[in-house]
Amino acid sequence: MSVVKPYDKLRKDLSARDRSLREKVVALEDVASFVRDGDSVGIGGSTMSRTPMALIWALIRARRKSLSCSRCIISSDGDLLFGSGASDHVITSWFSQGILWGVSKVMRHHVETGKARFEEWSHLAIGMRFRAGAMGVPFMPIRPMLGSDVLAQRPEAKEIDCPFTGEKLLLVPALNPDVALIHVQRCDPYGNAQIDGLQFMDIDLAMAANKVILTTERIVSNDQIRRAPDQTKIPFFAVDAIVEVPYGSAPHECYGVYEPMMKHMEHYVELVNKDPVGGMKEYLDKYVFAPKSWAEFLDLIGLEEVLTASRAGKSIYDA
Amino acid sequence: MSVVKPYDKLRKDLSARDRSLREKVVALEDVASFVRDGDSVGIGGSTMSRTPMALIWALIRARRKSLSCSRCIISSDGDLLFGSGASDHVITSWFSQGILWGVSKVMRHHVETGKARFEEWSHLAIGMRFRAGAMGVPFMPIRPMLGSDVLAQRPEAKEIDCPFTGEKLLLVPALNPDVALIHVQRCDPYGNAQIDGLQFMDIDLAMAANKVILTTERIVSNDQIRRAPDQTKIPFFAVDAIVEVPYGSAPHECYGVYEPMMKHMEHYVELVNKDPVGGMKEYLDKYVFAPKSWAEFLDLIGLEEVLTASRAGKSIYDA
Amino acid sequence: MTHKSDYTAAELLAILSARQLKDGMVVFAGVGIPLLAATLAQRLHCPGLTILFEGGVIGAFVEPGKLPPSTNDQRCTVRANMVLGSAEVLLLLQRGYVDVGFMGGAQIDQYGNLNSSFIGDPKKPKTRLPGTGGGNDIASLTNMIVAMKHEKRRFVENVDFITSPGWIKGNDTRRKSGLPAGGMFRVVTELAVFGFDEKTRRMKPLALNLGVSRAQVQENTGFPLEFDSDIGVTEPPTEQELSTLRVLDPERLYIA
Amino acid sequence: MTHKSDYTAAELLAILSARQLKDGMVVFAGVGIPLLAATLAQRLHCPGLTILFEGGVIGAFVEPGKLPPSTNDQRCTVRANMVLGSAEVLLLLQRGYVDVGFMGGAQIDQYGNLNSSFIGDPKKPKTRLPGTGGGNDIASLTNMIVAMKHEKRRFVENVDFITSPGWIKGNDTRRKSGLPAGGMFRVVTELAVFGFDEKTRRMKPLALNLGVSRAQVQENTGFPLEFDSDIGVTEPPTEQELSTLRVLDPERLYIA
Repeated sequence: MSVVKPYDKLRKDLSARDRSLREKVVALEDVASFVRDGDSVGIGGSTMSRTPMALIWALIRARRKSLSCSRCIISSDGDLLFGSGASDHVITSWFSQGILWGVSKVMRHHVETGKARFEEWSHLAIGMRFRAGAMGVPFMPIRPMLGSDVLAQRPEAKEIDCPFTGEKLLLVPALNPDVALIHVQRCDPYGNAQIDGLQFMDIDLAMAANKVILTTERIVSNDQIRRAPDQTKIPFFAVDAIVEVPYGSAPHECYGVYEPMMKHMEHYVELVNKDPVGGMKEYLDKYVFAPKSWAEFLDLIGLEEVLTASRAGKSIYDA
Repeated sequence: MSVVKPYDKLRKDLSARDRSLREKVVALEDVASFVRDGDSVGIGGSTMSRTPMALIWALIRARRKSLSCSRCIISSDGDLLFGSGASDHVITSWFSQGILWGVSKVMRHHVETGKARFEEWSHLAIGMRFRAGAMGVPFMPIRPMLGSDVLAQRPEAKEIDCPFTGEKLLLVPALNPDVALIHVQRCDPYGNAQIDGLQFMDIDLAMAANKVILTTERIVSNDQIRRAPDQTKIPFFAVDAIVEVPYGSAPHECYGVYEPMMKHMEHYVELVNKDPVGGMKEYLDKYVFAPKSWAEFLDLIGLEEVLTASRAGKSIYDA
Repeated sequence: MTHKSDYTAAELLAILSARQLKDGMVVFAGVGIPLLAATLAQRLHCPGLTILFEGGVIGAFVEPGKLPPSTNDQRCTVRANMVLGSAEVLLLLQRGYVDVGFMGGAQIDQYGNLNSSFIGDPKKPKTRLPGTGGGNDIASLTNMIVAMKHEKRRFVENVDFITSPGWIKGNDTRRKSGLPAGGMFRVVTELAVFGFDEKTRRMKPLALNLGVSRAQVQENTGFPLEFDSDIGVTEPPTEQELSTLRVLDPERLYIA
Repeated sequence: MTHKSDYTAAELLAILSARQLKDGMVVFAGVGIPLLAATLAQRLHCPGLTILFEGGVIGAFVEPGKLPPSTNDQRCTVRANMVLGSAEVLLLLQRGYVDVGFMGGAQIDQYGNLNSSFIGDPKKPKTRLPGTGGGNDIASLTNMIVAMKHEKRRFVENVDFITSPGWIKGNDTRRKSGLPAGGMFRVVTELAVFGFDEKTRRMKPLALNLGVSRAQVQENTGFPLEFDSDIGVTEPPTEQELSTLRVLDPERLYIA
């Protein structure tokens, strides 16, 4: 079976969405109702940057399972998704906790024991899969992956001879996730979202998905959005739910707002790499299931670390 | 012969360009030396917006000829290119002076007498041709044009059955112009360019072309660019020459700076539509060849009209 | 109640087309009557209408008396939610985010195909017209409403050249050409409002405008029309519709 | 003159790789030694070096003591000329705007192919590694410099898995695979600097580092090397190179 949604189905699914100008603000505990077990879930940001951590945290707390998750580069969020059982399939170009800590023992444990799949594509291939999905076409042509064993593992892609030049090319299939999870610096109650700095693949991901859940550092008025419409990166009609979650990427970073909370990250890595099962359970129990709210989770990270990360995050504008 | 540059050639041409960080500011009278007779020339902006008019004016004054010009939607700039003999081939989706004035008599005269070719593609097709060129791939897949007589006229495009879904799709060939002419609100002396408001297809065009000439309302410091790097739309290494030309889109508009100079446009349209040959000659003699400088041309448009257009242009930020 | 002499044909066109739009819709509007009618709808029954323009605009509110000379001008961006590239805004159609495409037309045929490219043989045209612009893209990718003047030379059996595809040759020829989504939905003229037969995809009058006879419609149409026996009559423009419209276009650029 | 005991292997790697870069170049740098070496070059002989990062950055100047933990972090954007999408920055490689791709490597073979995906059989791997990231894209699309530790288990005859292609199986196999542009250009290790034979595309020592013998290089390499009889010796790090490097990485994140 092709991994690509036929155009008829793609259009039918989209036309069934309520794309009207309406307020969509919900509470963090409500977002799990937008995601079903087994859904394909696209994750915004990259590595430790603008990761929609609060959304992933909320899905794990709601005991979602069998999610097929795609992200350009996945880090400790991928660990948590595998370790909690929320996901058993990750589509990405790179999967570890971060370059500083070597190979993730959590990823290794799940993949090497066959509990979960890590489906590898080149970074550009992931981008072009989202882009094809965003554009409403079944594929995009690229050149990377040709000649490599990365391609040998990916029967989903098709090698062709270019009908114009005769050159070899690779067609990568469109990826249209059921749901996209994206964290932004600000958006209005309708979902018009502005993203400062690094965009990663979030715009294509948002347009490709059949449902978009946004967390935002803050909700601003529609008037503020309309004052600088060329700063809007995701249009409201692509968005289905919005949650205002300050520090919604913690312990990862959010451009111009906070840097990663490295002490917490190091604590996390030490815990899970020592024991990818028991350490993970300990982390999840303490930091995901026990807190009553996201604010309580932040409190467990610790005020001092949150403030340090905030000061460093804003320093980007000093240089 | 395929209209698509083979990848080898595309890469070789690009690697021969000096992409180093260097100042590239030249005078308006020097830009013609960057364009050879017979070149394919991509034109930025759309219709009456951010048209690189000063550059076109300079090329006509330098008596360039046989240019093959592409633009998403072309208006009185297309008239001038045909009427002056600078171009005998226009690739676009729409060609007239502007919706207000019906069908351009200049375009009609040149096309209907066979003096020049107007090669029609859908608007999206033009965009995807530039995009393929910008991405370094030989084609992009689209759905429009299928089933229409626009496609029947375009053997350069190829209809295929999608290898993933079996659906009919159209592959439009990459367009990599020899030169792109683009007008922006500001850039630094290296060519890092910021474009406010409507972007049209200028980013793809710039990345697709083998040479980019920018005019800019003003040159700013590299420091200013580096303060907001997420506002840069064209990177310096894609740019080959820069001219500071305030009102460089006159009598067309430049977003946030001035609206079109409609009295001059009406004067122009009346002149050339009454007599597409004699009226054009009269216009060119008076407004293109006679002035000693772009400032003198602006003076012929008239200070009052320029000021009116400026006031209206800035009013976009009042609403 | 207004009378026929109270409004121009263009005003009637704008108002009848505005009524086709529903609140909350996402509509891609061409310049002229479509832009005007969509803006009118926004100020009457559709405050939450999202208007897209080809230049790269989502959700603008065009200012009264400041109608843009094209849909690529900065006036189209006033109080927009988003300004983006023009390829990007066209790709929204391909992806399926748009409910309705709304355009003017120069020549249309029985299957709703539009011609804005050539009069006469394309190889040696009598008249070279300006071409498709985004018309082909919009017509290929979404449900279309067309507002146009009703003249026999404009309503022809088969257009000289299919610039923007309607139902191509009727039945399932559009889908078979590779265009499974969208299609011509409504044609609004100063004489009547038309739809298309679900099966044959031929144009079909849905309602006559006030004071217009079937014969008059048929006389001005270059192909035979089938009128239902119980065909209705459109409501004439209201005072409120007319006055709002005239505020939007005080210079009567498009409603003369 | 410095002595071998004055610097670490990682410092030597960073400095020798920095010297491969020329002023005015456009270089796509991976995290770790490449990022550090490119930043070092910028502060020494290449003030006009343009560094690209995978996260979507053109022309940054990373701040001393504020090394980013990945090339997707905001620290990569400091004083950049442009910040753009990560697919966009990778497409610059495909279009051809980039002179050199500069990466670290975990395992390399005689043809410069890199493996960062699997140790053992990919179907039942002994170790699942983190994967390609942008490595495959960079290696497929531009001229590559790799900086890596020289160990026998890392310099193998054939990698278990080609994650990032070098010259594939040598000769013209890279071009025939659909990759006519770029290819492995230099490998820099703490023992030597390597190039690739113009025809066979096998790895070839170009210069030994100070105090390193041919035998030592061969011993640490899992495939036979051919040494030119007149093979040169690299200049050891200068005091200026070392002190500048240590200012950039005061916490010795990458140079320990």
